[in-house]
Amino acid sequence: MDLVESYREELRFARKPLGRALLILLLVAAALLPWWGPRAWLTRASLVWLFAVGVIGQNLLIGYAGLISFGQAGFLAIGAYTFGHLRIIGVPFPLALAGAGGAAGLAGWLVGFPSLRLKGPYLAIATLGFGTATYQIFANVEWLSGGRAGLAIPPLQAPFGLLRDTWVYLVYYAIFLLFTGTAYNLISSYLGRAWVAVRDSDIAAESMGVSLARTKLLAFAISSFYTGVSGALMAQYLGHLEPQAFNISESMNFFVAVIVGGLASVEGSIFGAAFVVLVPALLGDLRWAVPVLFGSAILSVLILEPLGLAGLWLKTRLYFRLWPFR
Amino acid sequence: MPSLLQYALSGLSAGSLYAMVALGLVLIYRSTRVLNFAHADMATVGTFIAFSMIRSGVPFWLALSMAIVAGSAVAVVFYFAALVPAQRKGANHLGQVILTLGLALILQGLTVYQWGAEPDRFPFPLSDTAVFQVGPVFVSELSLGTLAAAATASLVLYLLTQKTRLGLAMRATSENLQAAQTLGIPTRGVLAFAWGVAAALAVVAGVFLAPVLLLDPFFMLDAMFKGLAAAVLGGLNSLPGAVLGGLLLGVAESLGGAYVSLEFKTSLAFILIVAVLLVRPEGLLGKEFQERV
Amino acid sequence: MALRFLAAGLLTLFLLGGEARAAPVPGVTDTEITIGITGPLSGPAAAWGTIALASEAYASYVNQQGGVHGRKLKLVLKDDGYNPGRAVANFNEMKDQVFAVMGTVGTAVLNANKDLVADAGLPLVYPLGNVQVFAKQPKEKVRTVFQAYPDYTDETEFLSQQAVKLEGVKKLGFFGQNDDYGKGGLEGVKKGLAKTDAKLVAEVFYEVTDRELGTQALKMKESGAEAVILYATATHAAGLVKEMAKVGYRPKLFAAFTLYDRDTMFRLLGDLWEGAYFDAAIGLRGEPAADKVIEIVTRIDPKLKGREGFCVQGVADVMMLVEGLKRAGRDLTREKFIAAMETIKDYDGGGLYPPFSFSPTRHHGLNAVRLMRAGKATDASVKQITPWQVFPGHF
Amino acid sequence: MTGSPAPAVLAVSSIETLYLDRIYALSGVSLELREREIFAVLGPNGAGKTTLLKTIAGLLRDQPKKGTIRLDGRHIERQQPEDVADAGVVFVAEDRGLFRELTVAENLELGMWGKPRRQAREDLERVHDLFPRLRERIDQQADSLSGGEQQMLAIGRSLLRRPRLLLLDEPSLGLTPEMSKLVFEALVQISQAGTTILLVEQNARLALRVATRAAILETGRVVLTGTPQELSEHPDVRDVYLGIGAAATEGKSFRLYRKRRRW
Amino acid sequence: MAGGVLLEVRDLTLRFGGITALGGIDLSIAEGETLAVIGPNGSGKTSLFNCVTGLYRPTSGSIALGGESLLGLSPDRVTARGVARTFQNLRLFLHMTVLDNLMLGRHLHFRKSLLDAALRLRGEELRHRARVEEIIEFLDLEAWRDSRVAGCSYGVQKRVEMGRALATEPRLLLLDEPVSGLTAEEKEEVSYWINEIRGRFGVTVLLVEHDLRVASRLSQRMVVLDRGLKLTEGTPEEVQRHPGVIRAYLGDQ
Repeated sequence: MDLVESYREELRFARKPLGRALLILLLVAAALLPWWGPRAWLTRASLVWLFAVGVIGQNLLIGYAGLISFGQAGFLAIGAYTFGHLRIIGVPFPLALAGAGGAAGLAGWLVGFPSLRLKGPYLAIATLGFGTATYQIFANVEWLSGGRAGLAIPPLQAPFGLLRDTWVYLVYYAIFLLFTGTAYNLISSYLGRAWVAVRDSDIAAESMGVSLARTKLLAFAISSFYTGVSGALMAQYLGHLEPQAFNISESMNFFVAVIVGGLASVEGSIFGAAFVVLVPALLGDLRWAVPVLFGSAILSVLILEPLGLAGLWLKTRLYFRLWPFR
Repeated sequence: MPSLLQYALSGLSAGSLYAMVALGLVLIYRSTRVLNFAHADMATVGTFIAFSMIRSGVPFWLALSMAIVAGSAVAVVFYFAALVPAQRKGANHLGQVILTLGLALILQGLTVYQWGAEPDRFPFPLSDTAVFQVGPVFVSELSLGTLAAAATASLVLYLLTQKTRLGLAMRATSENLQAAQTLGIPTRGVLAFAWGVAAALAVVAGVFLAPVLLLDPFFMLDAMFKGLAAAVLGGLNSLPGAVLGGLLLGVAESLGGAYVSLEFKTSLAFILIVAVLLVRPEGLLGKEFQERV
Repeated sequence: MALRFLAAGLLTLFLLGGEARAAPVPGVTDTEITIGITGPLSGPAAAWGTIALASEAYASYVNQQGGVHGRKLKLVLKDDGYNPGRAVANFNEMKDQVFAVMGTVGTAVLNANKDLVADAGLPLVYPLGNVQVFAKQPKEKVRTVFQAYPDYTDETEFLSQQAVKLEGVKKLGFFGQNDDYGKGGLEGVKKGLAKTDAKLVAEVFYEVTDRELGTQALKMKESGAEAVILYATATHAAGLVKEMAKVGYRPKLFAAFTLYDRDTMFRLLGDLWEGAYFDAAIGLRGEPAADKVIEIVTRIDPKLKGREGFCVQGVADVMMLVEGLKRAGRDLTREKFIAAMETIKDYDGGGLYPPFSFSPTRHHGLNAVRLMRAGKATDASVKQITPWQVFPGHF
Repeated sequence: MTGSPAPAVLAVSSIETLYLDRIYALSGVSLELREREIFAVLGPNGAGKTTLLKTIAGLLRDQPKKGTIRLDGRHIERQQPEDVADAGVVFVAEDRGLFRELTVAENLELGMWGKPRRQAREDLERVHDLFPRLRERIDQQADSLSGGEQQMLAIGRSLLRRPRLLLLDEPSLGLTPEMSKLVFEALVQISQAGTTILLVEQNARLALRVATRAAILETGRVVLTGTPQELSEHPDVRDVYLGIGAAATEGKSFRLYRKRRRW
Repeated sequence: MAGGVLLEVRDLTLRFGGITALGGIDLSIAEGETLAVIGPNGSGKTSLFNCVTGLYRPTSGSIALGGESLLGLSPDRVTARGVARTFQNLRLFLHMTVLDNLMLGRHLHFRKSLLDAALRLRGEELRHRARVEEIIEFLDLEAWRDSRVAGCSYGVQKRVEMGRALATEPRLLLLDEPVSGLTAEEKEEVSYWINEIRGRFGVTVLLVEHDLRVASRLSQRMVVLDRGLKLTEGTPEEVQRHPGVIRAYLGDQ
């Protein structure tokens, strides 16, 4: 039994000392992956981090605010291209990243307006339209997409004599931590509460003084900020941008990650991102079977555990907490 | 003017393809509130089965019937093996949608494994290139056939859902599952039937689309998204809406591509849809049940 | 507090002592040479995956013949689903574990990996994608790349001029994919027509995801083009031709080398394909050199039957690689391999492609097409119209 | 009370129903209903009354966790709702479970699912005689009916299944007093015609007026069973459910109740 | 009765298609008063609430709070003006804890700073937490503070709903059937609290109730609605003597 002595203490991030120690250990271990893990997997791990940022963003929208978007690829593209252009004119990495997030966030805020009127599948189609339109704009407007040759993005230079892979990993990991931490903070704030309220009963939320417009638009803006940053990281990762990289199947990947990981769960989003990145890679040698196994994995996860991987994780945690007595 | 007519007609023939896809999607949405992302892949599997049989000398109509049976079997198996257990575990609508996405991936993988990814031509009794010339306008045999097939499918579905006891049970089950259960209506069977019919519709759509779009494991993807958009445009729970939405979408796309911008024709169609939805959030003919305060 | 110190200590330790790297020659043992391929084995571009499968089959044929200098070829196939992001991860995993990478598919994949290839000193043999990706790189960054693909612009320049020359076309239409590939083609058409009195009357593009091409066909018809250049995948080109026929419009057809597979095109279009001109960059089924290798790979992997067009490409990749390995000798390193590749001169793979040559200043060893014309649908016959047109290499 | 007890139509014996595998909604409830009885279950909200009905109707998957439910001696616990319905149990939910988008006729038609045509037509006549209002509204959408008419439709529809046992959840909810009276009079007729009724009701006064026996359910347990007469005279029932006990003082002073243990 | 008119409703009419839900209702509440609106189901009580709180847009008529019109305001703006409500069939946020539900009632008064939220600066949170604790103590909810609302009993949920409305610090509190579905004992408790709210928080209460006994004991004045029209108005005693009321409403007794 742990006693909470003050309300301030209750608001802390990880309250129990043991939990905090384990968390730090895990975080440090992940940070040191370049020094103990197989080198070949480093880029794949970076891909997980950059995906996780986007999936968390998507989950804030679907899982917390209860709004659906099939247009994530559009925000991804806006983030990636903004980042690319900023980097090319010499803007430093962090600022370019913020610019990418900002541009995507602005787009998200605008796309949010239909969400004030549309629900469920109808909203999904409207956002799908946004994704398609964004794709077509980048595919057809040459000064945006860099024309035939595409947009080449200057690579990150590694300091302190680190290998570039290592440096990219560390930078991506740090950004991932920043955004994950922020997501935890947001969902435990007044805003997170308002999102859940709007999701559970928008009429009641409105009657309690929550502005639906403001809350939903913020959800879209923040979610697309995350997605935009994820797109920027993707751009840096690829070093080269072409509109084809942001088609509808990219949106679907995010969607699957959210559901497989678990709705309304930040840690679930991380599992989900790892799932969509790592499972196809692990199954890589099976070739034709990749989609089949990927699909079966989705089916079995959902049939066995509708709360997604996060639900599985929760059960495991519960099991170990009660372990000697069970 | 003749070219406007020709564009409109070309749009109608594309629209009737979208309408066929939309009908199946609407049927499933109406009865289970699930958007079926595996629709295209069920259609693809069925079409390939028909294709293989025709290739090995089976007459067209027999092959089509067998493919419909096979497609329905896939859907019914999926309903009992995946959806029912997931519902038992308390999966929400979104989870069920993702289940269909999982099925889509599995079917896609199996199709590529079995038939390869290279395109092929689908033998069809109606020719796509034999054309009738009416004044300045050309119509192909197949376009007429597709229009007729879409009209027939929607009529049959309309009669099924509005005029038969089974259709009544389908509507009842979709509206209030628990009440239907307590009245002794075999809801599992009814829903499985709905999935089967939707899959049959998907296969028919696939077989009509294949000669136009050429057959490969991904030939339905675009049509699937357009069909989905058409269904939403018409109202996701309205069968006539699906047909109307499909035709409108096809014509809008064609005219937009012809007179505004070919590069942005899909975007133009979506802008139209969003505009319609902002005025009528449940689609043109849709009617979502209102929540009461 | 203590934890923090510990972490800091560990970090310094790792920074000083870590990052050890080993492996004398990646992917080479006494008995094996490991070669990597990343390609679209799944997803909508999976048809291209056949190339990798054919390469695999031909490699096992090479092994049946005793391998190269006593070593067997071992091909590692990785799926990227045509997605450059996944290809980057695949390249990263392979770069220290395989000797060389070959036969990748897609310009985007090349663009995303070009720096990685240069930095890792990883030999990249016969990648299938736009030549300009490497042509625009500084010389020292393409040292390990050996390409033999035709340049899109050179090809369409030739193709459009042939249209004017052979058929007296005055109005030409262009149908292309809305990306680097199609736009590269368009550039060449414009260049080619500038030297003639014919005009380009239509530029019609499609998205890869489009399947319904009625509007495109009507646009083309309205322009009144007498001939259409097809710069598209087989599916889209066939779709357009069918839709054009549907509105009673049958212009002359001039197709890119990606449509060279006579079986596919006749299968998709039947008699609509009769009389179409098309480029070919390597041997076709029906020619002795091609028939020979097709027989070999379909015997090893029967699933490849019916996909002969891509098989030839897959074999061509392996042949080029094996020629380099043979010349490098038993004592194999990447440097030696690169040096050996640069000595290849006038090699024609037993007639599978025109003679090509690499040198320290020329890594785009082959840039050639020839014009063919489709004959009757009943026997899928074709005939050669022009001899090989060899353009200068781009890097 | 009758001299020789008729055989039990429904025998519920010590059932336990759990929510989320750990919260007890019913802990050891036993009931016995005899032929043509109207049995009323009273109790506060959250006591488990609706859960009891749903458990019997098979609507809660894999529930009850323990205990047995028998209809005419046949076990019906832990079965599919369709099978329970086939066995002769019909449940009319608190929301009445109408298909609001369908017409009255279509709703009734669905009640005859799987029944022989002839028999169904006779039954339909009988339902129309019992609730003449339904005949007037036959082609209207169920959604457009008033609350009372909806309740009549729900009960009428369930009668077409010729139920052995009718489960009613809050039939008077949202009905005007006149309507409630009409509905409850119909219930008496139905039971006299041979159907046993298990009734959950908030309005204790109304329920006790028509019931042959009644039970009080609190926090998942039956705390009192008896005839309406016995219950009406029980001081706690008078106090809490009928609001006519000593505690329900008139005037404008309020007492804040502290929980006390009763029964 | 203390104070001037707080809520003034004039000639309020609401039509859906051809159905008239409210036909020209007039009513006014003085500051500090408790007014009960009674009537059978479908008489337009809840429609009246929905019009006042901005969920429905009335066809015609006026609604003013303290002299300022509420017409055309969205529900959250109406709440910001000082009108809070409960719902007849409880609309709690079932996946949140009791505490979070009440904190959401404070949403209106939060100084909303995204930066604070993102950086986990929780000064505001603590400040409002103090106010919420007062309500928790008042409504005896200590034991359920951290329970999910979905798992609480109906009686507790009713209290949370009331507490949440109270947390918005309303000038006017609209209670939609606060005692429906409760036992006689719980009814007494809730009645006690409603009475206390007026005393302790100085809130004016507008009450919709089915239960005539509770309504007449809680309110100073009553308005009777029947099929969207005002049947009568007056003190509880006057209303109970009105023949129309006896016929339409008390037919049972």
